[in-house]
Parts: sequence; structure tokens; C-alpha cells
Amino acid sequence: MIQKRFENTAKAVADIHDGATLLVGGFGGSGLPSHLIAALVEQGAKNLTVVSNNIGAVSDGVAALISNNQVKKIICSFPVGPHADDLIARLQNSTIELEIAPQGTLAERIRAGGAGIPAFYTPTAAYTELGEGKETRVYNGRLHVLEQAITGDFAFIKGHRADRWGNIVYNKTQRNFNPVMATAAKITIAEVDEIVEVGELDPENIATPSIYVHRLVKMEAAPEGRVLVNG
Amino acid sequence: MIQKRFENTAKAVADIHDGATLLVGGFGGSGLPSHLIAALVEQGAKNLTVVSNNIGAVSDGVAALISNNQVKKIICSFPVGPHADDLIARLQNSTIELEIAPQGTLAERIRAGGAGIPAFYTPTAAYTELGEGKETRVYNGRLHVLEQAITGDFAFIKGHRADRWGNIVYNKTQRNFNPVMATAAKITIAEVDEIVEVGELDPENIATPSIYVHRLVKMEAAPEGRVLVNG
Amino acid sequence: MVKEEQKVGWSKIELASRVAQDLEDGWFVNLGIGIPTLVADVIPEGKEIILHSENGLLGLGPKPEPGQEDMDLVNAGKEPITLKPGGCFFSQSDSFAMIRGGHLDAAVLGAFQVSEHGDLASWKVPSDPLGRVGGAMDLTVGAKRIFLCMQHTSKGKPKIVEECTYPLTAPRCVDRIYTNLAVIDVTDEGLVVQELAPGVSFQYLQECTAAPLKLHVSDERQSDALGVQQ
Amino acid sequence: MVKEEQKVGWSKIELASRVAQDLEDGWFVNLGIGIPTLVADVIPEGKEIILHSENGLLGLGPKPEPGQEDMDLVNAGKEPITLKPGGCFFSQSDSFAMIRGGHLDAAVLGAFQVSEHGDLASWKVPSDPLGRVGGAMDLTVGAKRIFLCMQHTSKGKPKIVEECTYPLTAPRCVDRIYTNLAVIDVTDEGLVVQELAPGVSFQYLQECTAAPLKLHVSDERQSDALGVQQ
Repeated sequence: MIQKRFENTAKAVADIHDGATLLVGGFGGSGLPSHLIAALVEQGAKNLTVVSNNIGAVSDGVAALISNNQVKKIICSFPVGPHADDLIARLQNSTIELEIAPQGTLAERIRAGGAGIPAFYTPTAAYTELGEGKETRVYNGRLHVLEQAITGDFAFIKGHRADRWGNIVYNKTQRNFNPVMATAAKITIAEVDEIVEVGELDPENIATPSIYVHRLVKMEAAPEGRVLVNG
Repeated sequence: MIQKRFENTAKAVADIHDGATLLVGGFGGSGLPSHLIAALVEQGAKNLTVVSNNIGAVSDGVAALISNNQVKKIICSFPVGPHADDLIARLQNSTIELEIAPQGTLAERIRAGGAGIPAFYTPTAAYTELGEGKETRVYNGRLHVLEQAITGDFAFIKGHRADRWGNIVYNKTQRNFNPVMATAAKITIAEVDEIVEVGELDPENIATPSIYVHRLVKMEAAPEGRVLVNG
Repeated sequence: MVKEEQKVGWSKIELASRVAQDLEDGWFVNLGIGIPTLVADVIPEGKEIILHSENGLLGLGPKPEPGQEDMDLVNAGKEPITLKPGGCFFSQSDSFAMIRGGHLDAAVLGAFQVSEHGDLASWKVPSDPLGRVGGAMDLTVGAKRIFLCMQHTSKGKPKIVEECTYPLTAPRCVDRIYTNLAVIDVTDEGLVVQELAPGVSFQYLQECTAAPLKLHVSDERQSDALGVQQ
Repeated sequence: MVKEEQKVGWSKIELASRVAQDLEDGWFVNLGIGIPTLVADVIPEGKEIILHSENGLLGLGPKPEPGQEDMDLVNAGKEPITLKPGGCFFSQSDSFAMIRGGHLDAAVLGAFQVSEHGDLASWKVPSDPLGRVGGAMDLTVGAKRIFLCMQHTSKGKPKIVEECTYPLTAPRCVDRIYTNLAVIDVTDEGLVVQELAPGVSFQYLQECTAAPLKLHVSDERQSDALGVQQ
């Protein structure tokens, strides 16, 4: 019988190894798997490459891993916010590497990683600093850059409701990067608000099919007031 | 006020021009926009390039356009079935051109067309007849072929319920190629079973957002027994 | 260096209203962070404009009432918003497929600099060790029309220039510039002033602008002071 | 040309059962059109195998009762099926992202020819003016394991050959071949017979096969006649 539920976040993240590539869902605090991040801070894996859109928007996001010296490289689109200080400090003394990708290119590279597409052309970032050094080609009269897929050893995602097969439904804009990151990691670990019986989720409404989820942890509801921590 | 509803299929397809590229959703008879096809047979546009997965599975699919001599080129993955005779005859006297694409490559090329990706690498069809003549490159130790996006002047899709903004929900496997084709045409025309008030569709469940749909026609329910016509 | 403009031109909300006036019924529009966000609050009655947010929604509505905020319903600036009836949710990859695929009728964006050719610099100032590109590059290559909505100058320095000195977001992408002082089109013949804000002279506008301007009509046309529409 | 085999080996449903026996609890599996489809009906009790269908579903269930067919709920062969609790629907592009992205544990497919190196030909016979590739090429490059499930010969001619003469679906992709006569692994050392169906001798099997076979164990191992499991 399929049972993807783990007892707690500590067990769910126990085997994340030094040097792993980790995809972290969420957009600021929305849909952020902050309990899994907290467990990984506790677990202590080092030299991680972390792929996440926002770095520094919230204190319980990827900023926590950076401040705990667990990250050697960041790939993101928006490395700013009230909690980006530790990132800036580490960039200045070159103890961390930063790769900025346009948000759509970041999303598409991850989608490609999950979809078996190793590389694709996009018009985004042509003629800009972020397109420098990349192969280019003209299609439809416009310059395009060749971008490479991103895959992860692990992905942390946050969902609203799940079943033991690993199907996930999201709540509103909590969806953001979570469904696409779920597709692109060897092991996808989801924290969810609720785990329901198989068959209870609307089959038309499952944004992350069970095939993409390997571990589930049920969390307690988010504390009140979390909405305004973005500063 | 946004109003995408057209009075009937004849008006919805009236401006399809000779030589247009037309994407046709459906998988066999499921999710097939057969009323729009019937209206186009009536309308008579010629020299069409038609992109559709199945050709010949059902009599009221693309086979009807072929038999009416409206098609100069077909792009599909599965050009067989009880109604493929006219296609075979026209191939034999070279009055139609056939391009066979692997089903996943076909879907991805259309998805790329809608997503602003002009070309991508895929491992599918490498070392095969369907990959011949295409650029190749090795990624991750495997040969990949470079595939080009597909876009259409028009798309015909079939949905279950819509609102006047053009949001669409599907019923079960009716979904198939319809959501992806909707993204890749200049004008997407949807036939649906029902048009409801804006706000009645579950926002978590809209598989084709309003931005992708330009014209809507409400059809009467499919006749009984349609399920078994696939032969 | 030009004088800080004061007491002339449009307020931020008037500027947002001026932009909203040009958005057409039925358009799908993305609003950038900052002043562009205000446009959501001033769409004229009777127009259905469907607002898009990069993080995965169409049909963005106004800010929620205090106490009604939902951390799972936020805009691209991570601020709580609401969803209009007819709105829907999707993933970030689907959201950018929509953007990059050319489906948005317009994006209204902020800028650090814009050149007379429509080059846009909006993601990084040279002194910034980080940069914050977000969806700006995707929007500028993807949306059918790029409207800038910004203060005309920054700390007294012109933002409209002959050539951008900041890193580019995209070249040749801006169609129209709305500032607190004027509405200016980027054309093959250069920057053409379509409208001057109340109290703004063409001479003054040119002083605040580091690229040559032309007037669209022979006479200076002064805008009516725009009330805030709802 | 070899003799038509008769009265020896597995029936189609026994063959499907033999395949089902090797599918592991929790696997995500795609079943091709034809005999592979039968596997859905013989998954052993107690195993949760989640079946995938190219046209956009996970959690394919058995055929509906007569009269309960729904034209909007069909499999890749366009036959009416049912959805198991826990199943879900998605688009064709999402379905093939799943396939090509390497997420399926196995695909069980039919074949026209398979070579001793695991090359597969399954989409076009040379005389066919059309070809019918469907999802076969995507499945063969994408699924973690490719199992063939087929009659050992076609009109008396071997389907297992040294080199495919029909157009390839993909080279070097087949892991295991299940036929009515045997279970054969494709290995770096060639074709290795893992199991012989009831009444089938190694010599007979080799006669029906146009590529050299090896036996996995020193003695011929005869399978128990498999009953149809449900």
C-alpha cells in the first residue's frame, strides 16, 4: 500500500546530503514550505545549491539556510527583501555564489527539468547582462537565448490538502512555484495543512498529481498574522 | 463588457481564411470540437494546415475536412482509424502532405508555441525516421533533437462549461489537447456544453483561463451513443 | 541635474488614472510593483480589465478590507489582494507561459531609466550587488504593449535619457511613457509628447528630460486636471 | 519461418498476469494499446499500481459496466474506462511532460520487432503509408523501464530479431520482453531467458526467435501455469 506520509519534518529531510541541489517553492511567504526549511536548518546539510524565486523576503525562507551557512549557491530571480542582509554579506566576501535568472526563465527551466527537455530558446534576457555568455539564435526575427533545464535532488513544496498517494491541491496563489518544482526533483517533499482519504480530492482540481510527490508531512495551521511578515 | 459568446458555430468560424493553420483539439471523439468542424466544412475554407492528434478515428473529426478537400497539410501523431481512407487516397495521389510527430513532441511543440518558446530539445525520436533531418545535440549523454514550436491562426477546442470571459473547465479526459491548443492560436474558438455566469466556475479548477479563449459557442448536448463511434 | 518639480503635474493616483484611461475594455494587463499597482484601484467604471499577476492569477481585485488579508492570496509584490469573480489560479510556469507567449495586451511597469529608443533599465542600479529582475524581462519581451508609469525624474535626475547607463531589462521594448509630467510615445521618429500634465510646459518637460522631445501637435496641449476615477 | 505455436505457452490473459506480477506496489505504469491493456484487469490484490494514460489521466480503473460508458472518460486506445479514487486529470502536454521527464516507473508496450540489443520497432510496418506513432517514442525514451508484452511471433515470423528491419521507435530501450512463450531480459550479454511458459522448451523458444538466446539458469526452469489473478 502506498503511504507517503512521514511522521515529522525531521524524518522527511533526514537524508538530504551535503552538496545537494534543493528546489524551494513559495513566493515570498505564500506557499513557502517553512517547516521543512526549519527542519533542514536543524539537520544541518551543507554546501547546498538552492533554487528559489525569493531570497530574503521572509525570515523563515531560504534566508534561514543562508544565515546558517548551509548554502554555497543560490539561483533565484529576486534576491532582496528585509532578510537579505546575510546574503549580501556572503556575496561581498565571496562565500556564496549568486545566479540571477529572470522569473519566467527560472520557472521554465524548472518546468523543462521536470519535463525531460534539457534546453530551450527564449527571447527573455536577450541583449542583457543576464543573457551574456549564452548561445543565441534568431527565431521569427528576434534574438533568443538558449537556456538549460534545472533539476533538483530534493524539492520542498507547500500544499493545502494531500492524500496518501501524494496528490496535492493548493489554496489560491499558494500554488506559485510549488507545482512546477514538484516535477523537477528526484525526491519531492511536501508540507501540507491536511491529509485526507484517497478519493476525497476533486480529480479535476489536483494541481500536483501523486506521481510527483514522494514524502508528505502534515503541519499544524500557520500562526495568525503570518500574512504581514513580508515587511 | 467582455462578451465572447457567438450566436452559432457558423458565425464563429466565418472568417477562417484559405491557407489558415488550424489546431483541432480532442483525442478521438473525446473533447472533439465536432460542431465547429462541421461548420467549417459548411464554410468551405481551403488549403488548410490542420494540427490534430488523431486523423480518422471518428467521422466527425478532421477526416470530414479531408474528405471535403479542405486540407493541404496534416500534422498529427496517429493518422489511422476507420475514417482514414480519404487521407490514404490523397496521400497516394499527393494531394495532401502528412507530417507525423510523436504525440509528446506534438503536444510540447504546441505548448511551446503558446508559451513563447520557439524551439526546444527533446530525446524523443532521436535515431529514428521521425528525427531525420533535424538538428541534434547530446545532453546528459543522450542524443536529443531540436524541435520547433507550432502555432495556429485558429484553434478549435471543446470544453464542458465556460463563462463569458472565456474561462473553461473540462470534463475528465475531455481535457486532452484542448487546454494546450487554446494557448497557441491567434483566435481560439471553443464549443462548450454550457455557459454560466462569471464567478460560477471554481477558480482553482479553470484549466483554460479566459486569456486564451476568444470565441465561445454553446452547443446542445451530444447525442446518445456517441461514445462507441470510435470503431 | 534639473530642478525638483513641485506642485506641477499629476499626483501618483492621478497618474495611475491617466494610465487606466488608456487601457481598453477586455484587455489582459499586468501591473508592476510600485506606482503601476495603483492602476488597479482606478479602473474606470464600465471597463472590464482583467489584471494578471506573475505569481499565478488572472482577475486580481482590489486590496482586501483590513483584517480580511489572506497570505495565500497575494500579488506580485507579495501584498494581500482579492480575486474578482471570473478570476483563476495557475502555477508560475503557466503564468510566464502566458506572459512570454504574447497573450497580455499590456504591461504597466516602473523604470530606472528609459532611452529615446525605448530601451528599458528597470532591474538593477549599477551600485546594487544583487539586482532584482523578477518578471520584468519576461514581461518586456512578452506583453503586446509596454507602458511605463513612473516619476519623471529620480532625485532630480532625468530617467528619460538618450542611452541607458544602467543594465538593460530589454532593448526597444517601451511603447509609451506615463510620468507625473506628461504622456510620451516612443516612436521611430523619437520621443513624441502626447500630453502635458497640468501646469507643465513643454520647455519645463524638456529640461527634466535628457533626450530630445517632440510635441505631437503644433500647439502645446494641456491636459485637463484628472480627477481620480473609480 | 517457424511453426505456429499452439497449445503451448500462456494465453493473453495469463501473459498479462505474468507482467502484472512484476509490477511493484506503488509504481506508476503506462499500458500500451493491445495486450498490455489487459494488465489493468489482472493487478494482484493488495498491490497499488497507479496506471497512467497518455491522454491525460493517472489512476486508470477497469472498464465500466455496460451502459456506464462515458465518452469523456477514455484511455489511450479511446476505449471507455473508469477512474480510481485518487486518480486525476491533466492535459496532454502535462501528460507527456510526465512521460518524457522520467517519472513513470514502467511502460508496458506492444512491438512489431525487438532486437537482441533492445531496439524497438513498434510504430510503422514498411508497407504502411501512414505509421501510427502516438506516444510510443515518448514512452520509450521516458519511462524508467520498458517492458514489452506481445505474442512471440507474428503470422509465424519471429518478432525477436538480431536487427530490426522496421523503422525504429527507439534504440536500446527495451528492458524485458514478456511473450506467450517466455520472459526474456535484454542484457549487455544479449537476450537472457528468465522463464519459459508451460509446455515451452528452450529449443522450441530458440526456433521461434531470430536472435540467440541464453538461459538464465543452468537447467531449464518451467513456470507454473499461471492462473488469472484478479
